[in-house]
Amino acid sequence: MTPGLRRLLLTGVLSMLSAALTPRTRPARPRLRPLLLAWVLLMALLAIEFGAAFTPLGRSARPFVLIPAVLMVAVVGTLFMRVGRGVTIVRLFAAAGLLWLGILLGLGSLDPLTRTDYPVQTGNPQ
Amino acid sequence: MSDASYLPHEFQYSSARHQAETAIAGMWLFLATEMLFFGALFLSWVYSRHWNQAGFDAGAQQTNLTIGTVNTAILVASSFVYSAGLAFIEVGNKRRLIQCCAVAWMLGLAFLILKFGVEWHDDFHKHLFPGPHFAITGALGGGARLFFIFYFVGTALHGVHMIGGLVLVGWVILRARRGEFSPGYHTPVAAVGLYWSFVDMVWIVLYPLIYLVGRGP
Amino acid sequence: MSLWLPEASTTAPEIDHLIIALVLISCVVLALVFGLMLLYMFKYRAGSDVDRGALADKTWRLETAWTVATLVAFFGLFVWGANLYVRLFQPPADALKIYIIAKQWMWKVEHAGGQREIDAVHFPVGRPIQLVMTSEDVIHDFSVPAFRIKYDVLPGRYETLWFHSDRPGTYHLFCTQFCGTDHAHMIGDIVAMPQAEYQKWLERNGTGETLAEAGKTLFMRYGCSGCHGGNGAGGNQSGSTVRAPPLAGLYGSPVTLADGRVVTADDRYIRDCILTPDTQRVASYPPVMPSFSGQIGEEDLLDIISYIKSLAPEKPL
Amino acid sequence: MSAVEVEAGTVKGSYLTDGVTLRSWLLTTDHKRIALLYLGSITLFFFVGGAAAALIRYNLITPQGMIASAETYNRIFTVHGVVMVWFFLIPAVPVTLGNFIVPLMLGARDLAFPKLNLASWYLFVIAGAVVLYSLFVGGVDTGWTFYTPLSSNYARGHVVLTVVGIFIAGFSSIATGLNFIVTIHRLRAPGMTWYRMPVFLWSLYATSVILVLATPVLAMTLLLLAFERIFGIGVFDPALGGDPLLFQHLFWFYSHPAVYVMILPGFGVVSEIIPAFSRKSLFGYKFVVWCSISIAVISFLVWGHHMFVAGTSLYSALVFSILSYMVAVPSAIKVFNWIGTMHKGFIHFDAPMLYALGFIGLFTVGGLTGLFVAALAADVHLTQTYFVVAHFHYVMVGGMVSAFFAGLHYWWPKITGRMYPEMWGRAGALIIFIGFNLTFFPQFILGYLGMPRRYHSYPPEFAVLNVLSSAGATILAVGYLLPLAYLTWSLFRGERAPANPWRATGLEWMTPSPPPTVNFISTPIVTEEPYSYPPPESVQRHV
Repeated sequence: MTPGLRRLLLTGVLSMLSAALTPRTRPARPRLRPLLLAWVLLMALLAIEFGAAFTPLGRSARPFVLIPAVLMVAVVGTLFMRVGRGVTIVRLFAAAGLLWLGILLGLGSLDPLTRTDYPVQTGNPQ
Repeated sequence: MSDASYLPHEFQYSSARHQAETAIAGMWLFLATEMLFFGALFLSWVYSRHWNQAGFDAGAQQTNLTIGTVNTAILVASSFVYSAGLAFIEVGNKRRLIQCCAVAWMLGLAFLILKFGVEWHDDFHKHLFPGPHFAITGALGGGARLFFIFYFVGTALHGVHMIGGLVLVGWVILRARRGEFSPGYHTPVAAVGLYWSFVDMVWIVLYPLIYLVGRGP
Repeated sequence: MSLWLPEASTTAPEIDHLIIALVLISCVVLALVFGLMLLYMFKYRAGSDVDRGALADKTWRLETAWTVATLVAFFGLFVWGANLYVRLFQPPADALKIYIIAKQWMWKVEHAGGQREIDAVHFPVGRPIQLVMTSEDVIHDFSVPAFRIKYDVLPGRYETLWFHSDRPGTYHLFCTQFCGTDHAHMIGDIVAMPQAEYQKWLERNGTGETLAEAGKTLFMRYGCSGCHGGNGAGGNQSGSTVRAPPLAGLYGSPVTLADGRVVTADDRYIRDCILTPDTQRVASYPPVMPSFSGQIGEEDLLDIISYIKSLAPEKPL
Repeated sequence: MSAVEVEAGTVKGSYLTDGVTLRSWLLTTDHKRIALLYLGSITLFFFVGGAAAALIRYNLITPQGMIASAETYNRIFTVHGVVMVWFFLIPAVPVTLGNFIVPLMLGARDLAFPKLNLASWYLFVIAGAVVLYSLFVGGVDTGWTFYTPLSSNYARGHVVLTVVGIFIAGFSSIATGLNFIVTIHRLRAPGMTWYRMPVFLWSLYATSVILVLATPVLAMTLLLLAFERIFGIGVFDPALGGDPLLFQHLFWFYSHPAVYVMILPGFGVVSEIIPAFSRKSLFGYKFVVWCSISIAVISFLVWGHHMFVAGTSLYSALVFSILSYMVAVPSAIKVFNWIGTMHKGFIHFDAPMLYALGFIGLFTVGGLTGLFVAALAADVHLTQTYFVVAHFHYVMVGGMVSAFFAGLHYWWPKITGRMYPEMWGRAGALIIFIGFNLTFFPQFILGYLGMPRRYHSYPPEFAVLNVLSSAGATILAVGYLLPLAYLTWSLFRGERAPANPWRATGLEWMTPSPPPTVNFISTPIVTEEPYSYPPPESVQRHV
């Protein structure tokens, strides 16, 4: 990650925090600033992904191009869908969905990733 | 939403606000089930790629990265515009709400046209549909075939969700034109917005799985 | 202490011990649960005048006690079961291999000497036997209750199971994974024989051609020898334009793959190489081998693998 | 929960009499009426599945099989599994008792989304009709587990149709679960804090978590299976590079937690009944509550124990084995707590209590035999035999169906406004307990001896135990027909029920039987812990 990108992410996180901390009064003007910020962040992350398509990465390292996608999902969730606002159970439900998704993918991949050829006799006939 | 206390609500709720918050919570829970629905598909991606890496990636290299990326940008924009519409109705700007929803709707349609009208069309043309005339043969054929199975099943299911989303956004536009939404009552706008952004999220995950992971030297 | 089921393998008593321990634990718990239930039902029935005394209002001490006790007992059971399970699926090095091919609804069995049988497995007592199993269609399951062993037989890959029996006799073989209409008829006999008898049986049923010999013919017929050389000596020796890895001495040796993994060349590896060569490519060889997936039947595959196995390195060309 | 007095007399009519047309029933959004619609539907399915079970036991009387064709037999046990699992066991308690009682217990007027609730019933009926149709046009012979590649490439029969039915039923489950979770979060009466909620609500909350988060995975799995069968996509087909074990992983990711969907509501019912008839508060309330929640979470971590001999990796088998032991701990704790509740109580032996005690006994056997199949090496011998069949029937039929009957008897006066004949109720409980043990205990031994499940015919040495099991099944059948008869009778001839015939706590007893459409005339206010039964001395005087 370039320093510029890091700064961009940092401002994103900070503004998410400030959005979550501002009191819930109805603004006289529409709250477009966080949405614009989200859009900029999303386009930046998309550009990183697009660039990654042309980066030489080993076959087993390629799934790491999913990291920007996860960040994009986080941006959409916090700034477009406003998971931080509203009643507490909204966050509970979102967290539950993520946790169970983790269980499904984590324990589900455990088998193929650790499945070995059946233990053959190591006593070599030679 | 303190002015909402006099608004009508169903008899099991104590206030309209109570009902609105509950509806939004229900939508989130529904989206949690949708996560697991697509999660199973993502696990099938893990398996198919794990057992057939070379072929799977060879299949991925046949996809159209340009259309995929443009489509991602379109969906992100659509979600952005819809969220802006929600922000407008919260301050009572009904005209902007309708405009935003209409733009979001058209962007969604543009996505579908690019995806199914152009990209799928090209894929069929290049015999990338895993049928009897599948283009990739030889040692890598099996894995490539599984890739395109994931590609077609994944994009089709996402497409079905998109169509459902377009219907919902259209419904919101119709109700907005009838002037049914106000700063005090716009639960359907918010709930549909959640769904619309979720469909966006699914695509954001599908995009690297389809176009990026298998690409590269 | 087997009820009516013979303990015909060396691991059977060990599994029975585990089961007996579980039965005993269950009996103790059941006696406790039913005993207390019946006792309270009688003692504290609504009409009884028994002195109830003061109720304990702090329950956490008791709760913690039985939670911890249950956890400890369960962990012990896990370790016991897991340890045995791991040993159950580690075949010893000197096991005699027998090949099993399952299909709807029969068991086809092949011995290294070329003897073939259906719905029966003859084997000698007194030495470990390793089964190498695959299926031609759906998932089956090779189950021998008398040996307390069982494993699914999947299409498209080899699974293995081993046992060591010291007790001559005939035992049931069941398919225990539902496999379609005649699932219940996919049964057979496991025949444990003394060494001498087994030798006689082998001679009586010999076809004159061992699996490896049959495999050699197939090695030529499928064109393997074109690249890998007449005796699997490797390509690029006798004027062949294609460079292919030598196969002599391959079996049981470590192989470095193109993606850096090091695997042992066993039955499953060789099978995968034939069917999906691109996923198993050996380092420093070009990816030119075509896939034989769907072109070689399971029985022919076993013959070819036996042939490759027989190509020991010292063998003169 | 004393703030609400029974308002009998101030209310005219009840939810049963507000509207008597068919239309008023079919378009109702009242949770109580929907519960009754569901009760009718699942009773139908219970007897369809039960008839299939009877045919299975009939066939196994002789070693060569009484039903001539193995194919017919295979179709019968598939019907039994599919109908019982998806159309009786999973919905039974949540959609009937849950639907009826949850809002009442919470002090709410309805569920959060009443229209969704009605929609879920229609989905259920459509799903059931599709499955029954597929049964009439020929059925399926894959077993309820639909393992690939048998179901995708080899089985004849109407696999896709049946799968479509189950797919639709899944959405009905999701709708119900979603409704319960949101309702319990949002519609609790004033003063009803989380720790004042009866355990039944906690159990249904835990159940709903599973329904909502596991069912979508089944939906995708079945979708892929249907594609596999129609188009041959190959995701599960080893010949095309797929992995049949992926199907098993996805299937059990749903189906193992689904086992807890079947049993958790039973825990809830029993946790209501034992205190009510022991006249004593539930022992270790918070432990029982958190056991329910931890079961809901841990049940998702153990699915691999169905695959110890299926060809998964050794490491994954070890991980899943130890996690399986973890999920057994909370279940064990609950059994101890129920018995602790009886200690120093004033125990009444009404029919609900007898069913509940039967539940504890049978569930304990089912749970203990679960330890056998969680122990890896023992599982190798016992899995896929009748041992497993007996194990899960003890949990699901012995446990869950007993609990369902316990709850049905307990809340029958509230639901219908009538009392059932007490002596018949007790007789039913006893006959079911005896018949059940006679039917399924021999199957443990059969399994240890190695008799595989899903066999149309079997070696003759298994005959004696099979005959014993079939004989027990006839007693069990009588036991299940009995409640159908006397409960139906009580609808017309039963004594009128008072608002609280059991002198039980819980808001549902604070409103008339049957309740008015709005449940409570004035919103109840909760001021006490649950199960605040009066101290024993006062009870003694009262008795």
